[in-house]
Formats: sequence, C-alpha cells, structure tokens
Amino acid sequence: MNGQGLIKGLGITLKHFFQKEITEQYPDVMPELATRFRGCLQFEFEKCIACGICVNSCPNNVLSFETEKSENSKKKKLLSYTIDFQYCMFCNLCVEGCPKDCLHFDHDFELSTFSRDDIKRVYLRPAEMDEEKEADAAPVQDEQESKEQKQIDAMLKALQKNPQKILAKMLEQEEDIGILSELMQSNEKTAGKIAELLVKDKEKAAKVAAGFVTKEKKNRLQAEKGGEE
Amino acid sequence: MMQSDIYNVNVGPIHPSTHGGLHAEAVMDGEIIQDVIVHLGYVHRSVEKIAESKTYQQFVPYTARLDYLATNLPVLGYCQAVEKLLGIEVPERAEYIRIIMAELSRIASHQIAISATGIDLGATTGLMYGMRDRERIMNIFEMTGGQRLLSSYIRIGGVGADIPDEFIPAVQSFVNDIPKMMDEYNGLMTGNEIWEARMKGVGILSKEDAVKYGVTGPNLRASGIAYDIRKAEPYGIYDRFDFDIPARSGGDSLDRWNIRIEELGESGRIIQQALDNLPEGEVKAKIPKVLKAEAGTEVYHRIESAKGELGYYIVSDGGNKPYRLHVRAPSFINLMVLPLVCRGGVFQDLITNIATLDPILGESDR
Amino acid sequence: MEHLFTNLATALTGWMITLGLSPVWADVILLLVKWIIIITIITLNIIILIWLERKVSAFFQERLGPNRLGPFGIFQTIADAIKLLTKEDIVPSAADKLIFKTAPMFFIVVAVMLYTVIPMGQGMEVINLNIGLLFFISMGSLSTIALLMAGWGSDNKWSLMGAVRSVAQMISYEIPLAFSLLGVVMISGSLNLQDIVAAQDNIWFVILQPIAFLTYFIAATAELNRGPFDMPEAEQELTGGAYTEYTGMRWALFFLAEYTNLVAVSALMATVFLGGWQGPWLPSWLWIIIKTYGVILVFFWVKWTFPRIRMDHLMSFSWKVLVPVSLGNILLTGAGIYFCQWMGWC
Amino acid sequence: MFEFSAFSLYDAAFLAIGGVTILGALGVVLFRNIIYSALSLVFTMLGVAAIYFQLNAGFLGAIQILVYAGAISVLIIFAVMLLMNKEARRTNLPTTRTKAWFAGGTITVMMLASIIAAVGFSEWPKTALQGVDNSVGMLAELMLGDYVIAFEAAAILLLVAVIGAIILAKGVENK
Repeated sequence: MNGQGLIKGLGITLKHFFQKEITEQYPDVMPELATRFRGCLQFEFEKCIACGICVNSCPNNVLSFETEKSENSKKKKLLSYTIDFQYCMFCNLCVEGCPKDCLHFDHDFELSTFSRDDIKRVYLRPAEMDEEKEADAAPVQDEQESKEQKQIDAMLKALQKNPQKILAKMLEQEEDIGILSELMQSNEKTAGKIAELLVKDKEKAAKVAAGFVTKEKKNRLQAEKGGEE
Repeated sequence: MMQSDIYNVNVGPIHPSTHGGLHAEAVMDGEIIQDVIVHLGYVHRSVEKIAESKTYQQFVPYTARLDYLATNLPVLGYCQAVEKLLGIEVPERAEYIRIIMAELSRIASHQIAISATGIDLGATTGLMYGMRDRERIMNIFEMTGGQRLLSSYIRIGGVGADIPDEFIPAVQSFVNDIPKMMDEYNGLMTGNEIWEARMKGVGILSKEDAVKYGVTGPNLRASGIAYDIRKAEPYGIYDRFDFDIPARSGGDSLDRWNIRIEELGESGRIIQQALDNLPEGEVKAKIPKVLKAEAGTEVYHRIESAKGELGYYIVSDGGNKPYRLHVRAPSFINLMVLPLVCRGGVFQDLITNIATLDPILGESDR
Repeated sequence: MEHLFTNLATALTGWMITLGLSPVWADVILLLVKWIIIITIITLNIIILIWLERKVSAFFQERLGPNRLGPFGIFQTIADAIKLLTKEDIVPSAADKLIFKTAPMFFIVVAVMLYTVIPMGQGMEVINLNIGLLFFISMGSLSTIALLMAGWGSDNKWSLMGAVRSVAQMISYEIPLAFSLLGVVMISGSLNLQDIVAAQDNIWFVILQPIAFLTYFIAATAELNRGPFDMPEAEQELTGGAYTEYTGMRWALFFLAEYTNLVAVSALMATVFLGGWQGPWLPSWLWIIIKTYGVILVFFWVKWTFPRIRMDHLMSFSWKVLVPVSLGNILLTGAGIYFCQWMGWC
Repeated sequence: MFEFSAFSLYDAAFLAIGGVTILGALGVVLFRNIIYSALSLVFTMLGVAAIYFQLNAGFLGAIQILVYAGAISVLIIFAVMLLMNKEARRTNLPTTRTKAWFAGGTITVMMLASIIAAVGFSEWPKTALQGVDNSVGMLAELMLGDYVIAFEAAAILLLVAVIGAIILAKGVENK
C-alpha cells in the first residue's frame, strides 16, 4: 500500500518499454499459419463423385451441386458445384465427411470481396474432363440398366418435388401419404427405395410403402406414449 | 433537504464497456445508481430453435458461438450431453485432449475477463498484456482445430483430429509461463492502489443472494461458496485430476477479479497433469453417420464453463435432430444480479460490476 | 546559438524601424510575429506529441504503434489531421448551436494563452509579466468554462455528466496546484517566471521542494484531464464525456487544446521545478525543450500504466490529501526560510 | 514608453476591451436564455480583468480571472443548471410587473448619475502614473500587515460558510 503498488506497476510498464514488440506486420509480412489452418474452401472437380455427403453434412447450406445423368453411363455426371461462401462457418464437417477428399481448406484467409456475388464460388465442369471421358470410356455399360437408373433418378426427383401426386397412386388414405412423404424427406434411403420400386414393380412398391407407413405409425404411437408416461 | 431529479442513462446497447450488446438502463440520482434495468436480446439468434432443425452433428459448430470467448467449453458440454443421450463411449486419449482444450479455453476466457476489466477501468495496458498472452492459446487452437476462435474441434464421440506434433511443447511452454502472467497481472493491476480502491467493497454480492439468484461460477465462488461442478459432479475425467477450487468470502468486485486470476493457476495445474498422463490411442469413437436417439429420451448435462454452470437439456423424438434443446446459460443468470450489486453505488461502479460479473452476451441472449 | 532567436528578434525590430515604422508599431508587429511563431510551435509540437504518445503507449504495450506513413510512422498525425478536416461536421439538432460551436474555440484560445508567459529560453517569452505564474494559473482555470459549454451545448447526458465531473475535478485540483507552487514563490520571492528560473541557478527547486513537486505533478495531471484522472473523456464510462457529440475538426480542436495544455503545463513544470532553460553546454531554448519533453514522457508513462480513479475518490483525494499536504508544505517552507535566515544562510 | 497621440493604440485596445465588457454586461441582462446570460457574465469578468491588466494591476487582473471568471461563474452556471426549468430558451424573460420595472429603472438611473458625476467632478492626473513594480509585495504587506485582522476574519467567515454549505449539501443525519 501507500504507493508501492503504483510504483510496481510503473516498473512493469517500464520493463515492457524496452522489450521486443510482438506486433505482426501483416500486409508486409504474412503471418505464419498452422498447417491445419482453415482459410478458403477449395473443391477439386475431378475427384468428386457427387455423392452429396458434403451437402448433407453442412449445417448452413453452403454447398450445392447439379448433376446430369448421362445416357451411356450409370454414374451421375457432375455439372457444377457451388460454394456459397458467405454462409460458411469453417466447421470442417464437409471436409471430414467427404469420402474422396475432394474438399479442402487452403491457407488463403483474405476473403473479402467487393461485391457479394464474388463470394459465391461456382465450379463448372471443365471441358477437358468430358473429352477424356469420351476418348477413353467406350459405352460398355448395359444400356438397359442405365436407362432404368435414369428413370429411377427422374422418379426420385419427382417424388421429392411432388410426393402427394405420385404416392396417391399407391396409398389410399391421405394421412398415410403425409406420413410417408415426411418419412422420405427425413430419410433419403426410403425415398430411394420407393423410387426404385416404383420404376421396377409398382405392386411391390405399394406393399412396401404400406409397410413403411404402418411401421412409422407404430413408432409415433410409442413416442407419444413415452412422452405421456 | 435538497432533492435532485432522477434520470435514466442508457448504458448500451452501443457502449464501449458492456461487453457486447448489453443494454443496462441506469436509474440515477446524481452519480448514485438507484436501479439498473437490464435489457437483453440484442444478440438473440434463436440458437435453441436452430438446434431443432439441425442434426446432432450439424449443431456442434453453433454451440461454439454461445460463449465465443471460451469456445471449447460450450462445445464440450454439448458433445458430452449428446454422448450421454446416445450412450457413446469416448476414447481415453480424446478425453485427455478435451480436458486440455477445455482448460485452455477457460484460461482464454478468464484472460479476456481480466483484460476487459483492465480497459473498463482505464488500464489500457492491462488489456494489451492479457490479449498478448491469450494470443498464445489462440495459436494452440489454430494448430489443433484449424481455427483461432471458433475452432469446433471437439466432436461428438471424441475430437476432430489427433493433436499435431508441435502441440505438446506449445502447451507445455504456455503452462510454464502461467505463473509469470499471473504475477504481471497482479503487479500491474491487483496491487495497484487505484485499482483496489475502485474494486474493494464495490458490487457486493452476499452468499445468500448469490444462491437465491442461482449465480454460478467464479462469481459464486467469490461470494464464499466453493462450488465447482468439476468437483461436485465430475464430468468427463475430471475426477482424476488434483486441483483446488479458489474461493473468497467478500463477494465484491476485487474478490471476483482475484478468483479469476487464481483460476488461471488451477487450470494450469490441470493441463499439466493431463499432459503428463496423456495416453496413446484413438481420438474418436466409432459412431454411426446418422445419430438417432430413442424417441422420448431426454438428458440434462452440465459442465463448469468459464462463466458458471452451463447446462444442455436435450429431448429426442427419435429423429436425427433434437426435438427440443435448451441451454442453461450461466451469463444470463449471472447478469440478473447486476441491479442488485449496483444499487447504491456510483455510476463508475456499474462499469466495474459489468466487467467483474463477466457476462457474455452470445450466451445470455442465445 | 544561445542568442539565436533573441538576436533575430532584435534584428527584426531594427529592420522595421529603419523602414520608418514607429517603435510602438514595431513592438506590436514583433508581438504578432511571436504569436505566429508560438502557434506554429504549438502545432508542430502537437503533431509530434500525438505521434509520440501513440508510439510510446505502443512500446509500453509491446506493440509497434504507427509505422506505415513515413519513417517510423511520423506522418500518421498529418494523415489523421487531413481525415479530421475532411470529415462531416455534425451539429446535433437538439444542441445549443452557438454554445456548441464556440466551446472548442474558447478551449483552444485559453490553451494558447498559457504560452504568453512561459520563458522558452534566456529572454525568450512573449511578455515578461510580473505575475507570470499567477497569470498561468488563472488562464488555466478558464478551460473549465469551455468544457462546461461543450457539455451543456451538446444536450447529451454523457456530455453533461462529463462536463460536470471535469469541472468539479478541475476546480478542486486548482487549489492544490496553486498551493504547491506557493512554496517555490516563497523561496524565489517572485511570481515572475524569469526570476524563478534565475533563482534556480545553484539548485533546482525539485530538490528543495520535493513534496510540492509531487503534489503539483498530481494536480497538473488532474488539471490536464489525463489518465488516471481523465474524467471528462472516460471513454469506457462516459463514451467520451464532454466530447461525445463532437466530430471532425471541432473534436480535433479539443484534442489539440488538451495537448497544448499538456505542453504548457510540462513547460511550466520544467521552468518552476527543473531549472527552466538553465543547463550546461546546450543553448537555453534547447534545454527547456528537452526538459519539457522529459516531463511529458513521465505524463505518458503514468497515463498508460494506471487505471482510472473513481470520481468520489478523486474529489476526496484532492480535499483530504493534496490540499492539506500542500498547505503543510507551505508551512514547512516558511519554517525552512525562517530557519535559514536565523542561521544566516540566506 | 507609449507616445500619447490623440488616438493611440492604447486607446484602441481600451475601447475594444471596454466594448466587450459592456456588451457582456448587456448580454447578462438581455439574453432570454439564462445560460447565455451566465456565459456573458464570464466575458464581462474577463473584460474587467483585461482593464486591470491595462492599468498595470496585473495581480488584480489575474485574481479576477482565477476567482470570478474561472470559479465563481462556473458555480453560478452550476446553480443555474440545477435550478432551471426544462425550457432553456425562455428562462431569463423580462419581468412583466410594472413595479419591478420602476424600481429597476430608478436604481439604474441613480447609478448612472452617480458614475457620471464621479467621472465628471473628479480631478484626473494629467500625466501617466508610474506603474508599481512590485504590486504583489505591496498587497501582501497591506493584507498581512496593516489589515491582518480583517483578512483573517474574512478567512474565518469563508470557512464557516464552506462548512455550512457542506452541511446543507450533505444533510444532517437524523438520530
């Protein structure tokens, strides 16, 4: 007390006066970044198989892509891949989820742009990819199979777009249609299966759909009971 | 005798010392504060509602935004809550890494509290020293999680990736320097006569009031109750560590300030033990891609965050998203004592009290 | 070198008289020239000081400070000045426009008036006033009115609170400020600053009057509204206090005036306690500059180390500690002088 | 050292200072906003101080600035602010009572008459007086020598006033 603390404080600042400064000279000297530093999200078009895991894992709808079903190939053809960077939280979930390692963060952290449109990155299909494919890959796939696959995909799209209309062909009660469409929205597998069956065997599809609905109803009933208890 | 007018002064929502978008309306008679009305909600982002539309994994990055100064702590709390809900076992190594990251976050948060108190009371240099030391923690976060502030490194079932090689030396040197940092903060600020005069006896929160209001964390411990969830109800592997809970009895601003500085040392001790006992092995449990809890299950999990008891209450309806998620945010509850501790003090005490109660608005507004 | 400026002044007067001007007019013109020089020096000083404060505070905090514009960032202040000059001048619609606009001018005029009496070297001052020290103190007291005008004119609670606080503070600290200087006046037997400097021929008054030096330093810090007594600004509490509503150049005028006051008070401190322009080898005007800057650096050091004191503590510190201590110092000095005379030392 | 022509620089300075003083005094009376009146008072005080300086009474001038312009006027402004109505623009209106006009007018006329008489009937020295070199010393000798009892009595009176003010401001605790 009695000023000792004041003098001690003055001593500390004086000591620091002669110490080396720690300021980083940023635009002149770039900072040293850790290897894992997450700057800008980069996408490698060639590796992508358009599986959609990244899109599903993203919490903030940053990622989206467009695909096309080529006639002579079973595989989906990636047309474009969009990273709407303004919503990115740099959480790394997409990178961790990607099975083909085609997403990665680089060390570029200067992300500001003059207009909002520039933040969005759209990767278009490079032209040389198509040329290569046409040269190497002869149409060896079964035409029938690819056609079917295309039909399934179309059906799936239709299902997602307007489930009521298609499901009404199989299920009678409106309540059931609602349940099934909800189920499909939350679970892609269900939707895929129903779409596949709809193309191949309509009767079987109706049966399976009915099965799904009853199972879901049971689940809900149980959940309600559990809640009440 | 002489009667003066009562007038209201709006401290915030845009004010240099309200630590974010806090709006404290001070009802004043001259320089004496009659009452403080706390208006919250300027940083409301409906985090709890967002949780209902995200899968369990997708919500992890959002939790970091609750307490953005101690990012690993709210993430840890959420991940442990989900693990409790789903019954996921976390590998040993991941548990230790989590402890290290959580305690580093606690230190970072306390350093912000310390340096912010410094600048709120006019000791600008104090701010700079605290920030300088915190920068080392940020560097450690960057090398492990890839991001400096909102690293979202802790994941459900473990951590995002194994620690890099340079991690252990960096943490070790930081832990070794903690006593030096504490000496510096104490020398520059705590021992200073002006500092003591501004803090001693200011904003006294009695033991009874603290309990009544549900205050937790360093603010509660400053009021004389050595309650720490790490000891009272150990989560993770906290029961394996040897550390003390600093507690004071005065409940004034100086005690709250001193508790935070002492906790730096205790966190340093925990990190040291975790570093010494760090086992080898996996860092992430094998968990399914789609996490689903049984319908109707619910869980409440609480951890000792840098600000107090941070709890997550999750209800599941069987889907891959929480049916309801509630966050028990310590700052929100700690802020409620602000009018209580400010009444009768002078205007400058309001700033001191906000600083030493150390609220974080991301958490209290949610 | 020693008589560089005085010789220049004499030469200028002589030249004007040869041109056929009467000596009175020559005197008046010389006075004007002195004023212009003083204002130039003040402006230059402030440009350097603002840069210096930023640099010094940065070094205290292990930062680099301004370092982009020019060598060591020396042109930073000029860039800031250009920015401030080109900024929009906002006058709040509820403000009392006349008072709001005149307050900064009044403040800077009062600040510049302080330089009238400070001896910037041997025989270098604007007016060699008999009561120079008293004039300095009384002029310094006027800045309270400017602050009050600013606070009232802004029609803003923060501004008024800042103004009322700072006025209370400045009026309280004027008393120990004046009392602490009285000891020096008693020893030197004059209020003339040149006489006070001359009286320090053998020994500086900081050695004879250490208590007065300390009380003066503290009271001067409060008078200057510098940390730890920066009540009128108090960014963290009052969001800028009396200056809250000011923008652009009007705000900059307050800023300039504060630094002008800083230099004036430091120069007075160097004059009264640190031997003024006296010193070996170097010319007198260089000595006063060196001493003044030394004092200013200490002011910086204190500001960038200490937290802000609380208002009620500040007032009680003035009335309960500084005033009695400075009064005691006067008593002690009187006793000392009497003792000296009794012993026949002086 | 000044040459006294019919209209010298000295006179010009006096006229300017006197003008400021009188304008300030008029402002005190005529401004409708009492804050303006109070600030005008500051200018009046400064003008009077400047006249003191011009008359070589520097000590008096400095004290005038220090005490009246720097401190007393601030206290007046404080008091005005504390006791003022909400509407600042209409706080110093001329009174509507004829009696007050009559009383004020009488006092003004009497004051003016006496000042004019004093100026007119006084005998003014024809040469400039020698300025006092050590006015401070002389004042000190008078105050602490010849009139020391009066000086101390005034000091004690002021002290009592200060204590009274503190008690008024703080209030007496009820026991």
